[in-house]
Order: sequence, then structure tokens, then C-alpha cells
Amino acid sequence: MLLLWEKIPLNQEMASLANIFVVSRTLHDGIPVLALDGFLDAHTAPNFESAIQQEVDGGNLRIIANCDKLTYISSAGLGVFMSFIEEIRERGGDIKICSVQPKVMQVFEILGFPALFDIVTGVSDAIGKFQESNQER
Amino acid sequence: MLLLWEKIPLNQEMASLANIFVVSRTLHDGIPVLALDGFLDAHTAPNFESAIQQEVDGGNLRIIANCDKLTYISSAGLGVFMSFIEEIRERGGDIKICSVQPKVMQVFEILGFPALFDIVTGVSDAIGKFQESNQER
Amino acid sequence: MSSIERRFSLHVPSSTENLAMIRDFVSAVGLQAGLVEREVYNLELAVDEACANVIEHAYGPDVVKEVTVRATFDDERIEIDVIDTGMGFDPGAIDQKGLQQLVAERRSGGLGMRMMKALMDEVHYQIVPGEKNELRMVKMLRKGDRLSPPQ
Amino acid sequence: MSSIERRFSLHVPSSTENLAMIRDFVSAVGLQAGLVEREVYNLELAVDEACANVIEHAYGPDVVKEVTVRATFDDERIEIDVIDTGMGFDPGAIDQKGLQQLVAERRSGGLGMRMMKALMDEVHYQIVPGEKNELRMVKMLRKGDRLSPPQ
Ligand SMILES: Nc1ncnc2c1ncn2[C@@H]1O[C@H](COP(=O)(O)OP(=O)(O)O)[C@@H](O)[C@H]1O
Ligand SMILES: Nc1ncnc2c1ncn2[C@@H]1O[C@H](COP(=O)(O)OP(=O)(O)O)[C@@H](O)[C@H]1O
Repeated sequence: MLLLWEKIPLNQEMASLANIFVVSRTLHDGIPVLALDGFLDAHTAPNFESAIQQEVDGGNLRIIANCDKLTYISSAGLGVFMSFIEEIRERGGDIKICSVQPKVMQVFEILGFPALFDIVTGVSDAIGKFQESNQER
Repeated sequence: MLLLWEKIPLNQEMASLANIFVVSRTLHDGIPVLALDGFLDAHTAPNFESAIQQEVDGGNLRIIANCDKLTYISSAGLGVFMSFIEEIRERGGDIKICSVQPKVMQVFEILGFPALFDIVTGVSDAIGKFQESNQER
Repeated sequence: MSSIERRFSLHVPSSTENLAMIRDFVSAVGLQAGLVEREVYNLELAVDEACANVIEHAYGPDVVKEVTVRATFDDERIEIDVIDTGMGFDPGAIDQKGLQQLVAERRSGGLGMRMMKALMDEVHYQIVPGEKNELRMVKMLRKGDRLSPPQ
Repeated sequence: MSSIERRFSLHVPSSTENLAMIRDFVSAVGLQAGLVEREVYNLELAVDEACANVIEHAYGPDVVKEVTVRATFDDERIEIDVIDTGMGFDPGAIDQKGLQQLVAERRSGGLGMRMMKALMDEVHYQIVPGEKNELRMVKMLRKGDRLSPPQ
């Protein structure tokens, strides 16, 4: 019976303590969508940073951050958005933020992010924003 | 938006820290089945103790403890089984234990419970055990 | 402090890896103090910011150093002290730049102290460089808020 | 201890209400030490037993008293100390009765020390009544166990 043990998935308690954060990438209408899942803090922010850096390096300057499953963010996570946005906009791109949970939205609001970033309801709205700016050009 | 907050259910992290333990009672073929859910430790053992005491007080001496959703047990929880079993058996009853998860079963085994208690696979097996002893009498 | 006071403390190595553990500790204390989920979340966040500062600025990447979190509550308030024995700093001399300016400078930091101040009722430092730098944060337990709607 | 050693500690009021918090603390340290789930579970259980004993026997229901849990690990072992400042006791004089006898006596206790000994590689007490009673438990990190099947 004991041999079965290693195969049992981590229980709730452990999953929470493990401070899990995962970034996964998909393309929607050619636009990279980075889905953030879990806890984005000073420990996990470097993962998010390198995910954005990869897009920038690959010339993908229109990026969507899907916060659907982001349950926690501290200023270290906000700092990632903050440090890239100027360069990306100068080069004609943007980061659109979507699907933010109320508790995370509150953190964006405390620091005044809604005035500087497009924060929209869903992925399709974020894509819509990029298409709008296409037509303006 | 902040007003919505109080209605959001506790997240995983909090549920684990809250050390939840719940006993719920159903009847199967007239036999009380006490379903144990969560963490049974020195803090929550008194709840389980009073659930068994109520059965004994009501003259229900055939009791099934369904451990299906019991995720944790310490010696304080085992102590509840231990302290009642003699009286209940003297009065012609028993406590049958069923549906024990491997990690909890390990704890029963460490202390030698399988030699003293009927620990069976499911609720219907536990009922079967009581029916067997009916026929023996 | 009035009524029965409860004291808790946690000491962990100075590493961002331990921020999750610190948040779980704060969450457990907050729940025991009677905070609702939003309040617990904000308390975790304020303490996370304070501890991340210690880990990043007080010691640098020296894991042998320790972060201490002390939590005390009674019926009226919850007090959290975050303590380091690092080089210290002058909190009054820290230039609180606006978000717009930080963005223009492509900074990734500079928001932590603002966050703590926004989330807590009191935030103050007591600095003794190399000996003991203590950041005390207080949140009043306005139990009334949970019975009547917020103003 | 060899290699890099990591030290953690937790102080909480002496109340069974805090056992869940203690388990979460132990679980976080155990995971960081590289234990797998079964090992973490067993470590939590051993420490729970030790702390429940302090809360029940060392102080009685005096919540102002404190339970301290210290955890240290390196590549080879994890050491947990559970410390109280209560009246102490003589561990050698404790009569370890069998389950059958405890059942016959309708006892609800008497299993905690056996559990700790079954789960840990070393368990020993250092008693200084009223000053500091320390229970040290050690678990060796047999990393090989996870690569090859247990014997
Ligand atoms: N515990 C500490 N020890 C030393 N310096 C600190 C400490 N906490 C904060 N500081 C200083 O205060 C500055 C502002 O902190 P903060 O507003 O949190 O922004 P950030 O940490 O992102 O730079 C830091 O950059 C650092 O110089
Ligand atoms: N920290 C402690 N302080 C004082 N007495 C203790 C302590 N730990 C254990 N004891 C004594 O040892 C006895 C046996 O403990 P244990 O095997 O855990 O069973 P139980 O706690 O269920 O009685 C206790 O009944 C108590 O008298």
C-alpha cells in the first residue's frame, strides 16, 4: 500500500504552500496570450519576466496577459508590467491585461495601474483593443 | 466591487489552515453512519466524541464510521474509537470503520488498530458485517 | 492592548522561497483574529511586501540571515512586526515616485512601501542599523464593518 | 550537520486551535527539505503529537503559554525540536501500555509517544522542569529511497 503513495497528487494544503506559479502561452489571431496561474510574488516574478522577455526578443510586441487564474499578485509582479511597458510601447506594441479576479484587480487599483494599462474583461476584448489600434494607424 | 468580497468562498489556502472537521450523520438500513470529513486532531476530536456519545445515549450501539473524506487523523482521533469500543461491545454493539484512505490507514496500522477493529472497504461491507453478526446470534 | 492578547512568531531564512510560508502564517493568524477573506488577503500582501524588502534590500542574497515576523492581536487590533538585522536605511529619505515616473524610468520596483501604507492603518520603522530594524504595521479590527455596510 | 543548513522556527500560544498552523509550518519545511508527500504527512503527524502533548500536559489550558517548534534541515537530515517551559515529566517513567490494555481501561490517550517513535528515526527528551523541556525528533533524508523501491 505504501508504494502507491508517491503517485497520489499533492493535497490542497501542500499545493497552497508550494507557492505555485505557471505561465502558459497560446496564440489567438496571431497574438501571444500569456496565461498566468497561481501566485505572482518576488519569488515567481522572474518567471513572468523571462516569459515577457522572450516575446520581446522574438519581436512579438503585442502581448495579452490573461489573469483568469492569477490568484495573488504583489508589487514584484506589478513591477514586471511596469518595467517593460515603456520599451514595448515605444516600439509600437502594448501589453493588454484581461480577466482579472476582483482580489487581484484591487491590487492593480491601489497602485493606479488602470490609468496606465488597458485592463479589459476577456481575451477577446484584449484582441479587440489591438484591432482598434490597427485601424487607427 | 469590494462589497462582493464577503460572498466569495474561502480559497484553498484558507480552507486548509482552518483545520476543518465535520461529522455528518445518515441512516443506512437503520444503522447510523457517521461520515468524517477533514482533519481529526486534538482540536477536533471532541466533536467526534460527542457524535458517538449521542448515538450511545440514544441506544444506537451499532455505528459505522465512514472515513471516505477523512484526510488526517492523529492519536487524539484514534483515542475516540479506543475509549468507546469496550462499553459499546459489552452492550452488544460495535463500531465498524470503512472507506479509509491509505494515508489514514497507515496511522491505524502503526498503532495496531486492524487487530481490534473491523476496518472494511465500504459502507455496504460495514452493514454486511453487522448483518453477519445478527445471524450468528 | 486590551482583552486577551495572542502572540505568534515565525523565523525563516532570508529567501524569497519562504514568502509563501510567511503568507500562510499571516493568513492563519488573521483568520484567528476574526478577519474576513479580503482583510486576510490584504494583510498577507502587506507582510509579503515588507518581507520581500528585507530579503532584497536588508541582506542581499544571504540565505543564512533571518527574517522574523511577529504577530499579535486582541479584540481591537492586529499588529505585525517584520524584523531584520541588516544594514538598515532611512525610510524618510526614500523618494516616493509616482507610477508614471517609475514607468518612464523603466523601474521594476518602488511600489512596496506605498502598498503597505495603502493596506494598513499604521506603518512605521524603527531602525538600528546592523542590530535590529523593525517595521511595525497595525490594522484595526473594525468588527462593526462586518455587521453594517462600509461607509 | 553538513552542507547548507536551513533553520526555521514558529512560536504559537499553547492551544489545540494552533495545531493546524503547526502542521502547515512543518509541511512547508518538509517540502523544502525535499520530502515526498508520505514523508511530509508523517512528519506533520509526529510534530502534531508532540505539540498536542505540550498543550495538554505541560501547561494545561493556559493559552498565555507558548509552544515553540524549531526545524532545521540539511542534505542529510531534518531535525525538529518541540519546546515547552512547563512542569516537565520523566519520559522513562511513562508506562507504555499495549492497545488492548488501553482499550480495556477505556482510555482515550497513551498513544502519542508510540506514534512519534514509529514515525521518526530518533526521539529524545531533555527535561529541565519549569525552565525548558525539549523534545528532539530526527528524520534521516534517505534520498535514495525515492529512486529505488523500499526494502
Ligand atoms: N528592510 C529594508 N532594509 C534596507 N532597505 C530597505 C528596506 N526596506 C526598504 N528599503 C529601501 O527602501 C526602498 C523602497 O522600498 P519599496 O517602496 O518597497 O520599493 P522596492 O523594494 O520595490 O524598491 C528600497 O529600494 C530600499 O532601498
Ligand atoms: N510535554 C509534556 N509535558 C508534560 N508531560 C508530558 C509531556 N509529553 C508527554 N507527557 C506525559 O507523557 C504521557 C504519555 O504521553 P502520550 O504517549 O503522548 O499519551 P497521551 O498524551 O495521549 O496521554 C502523558 O500522559 C503525560 O503524562
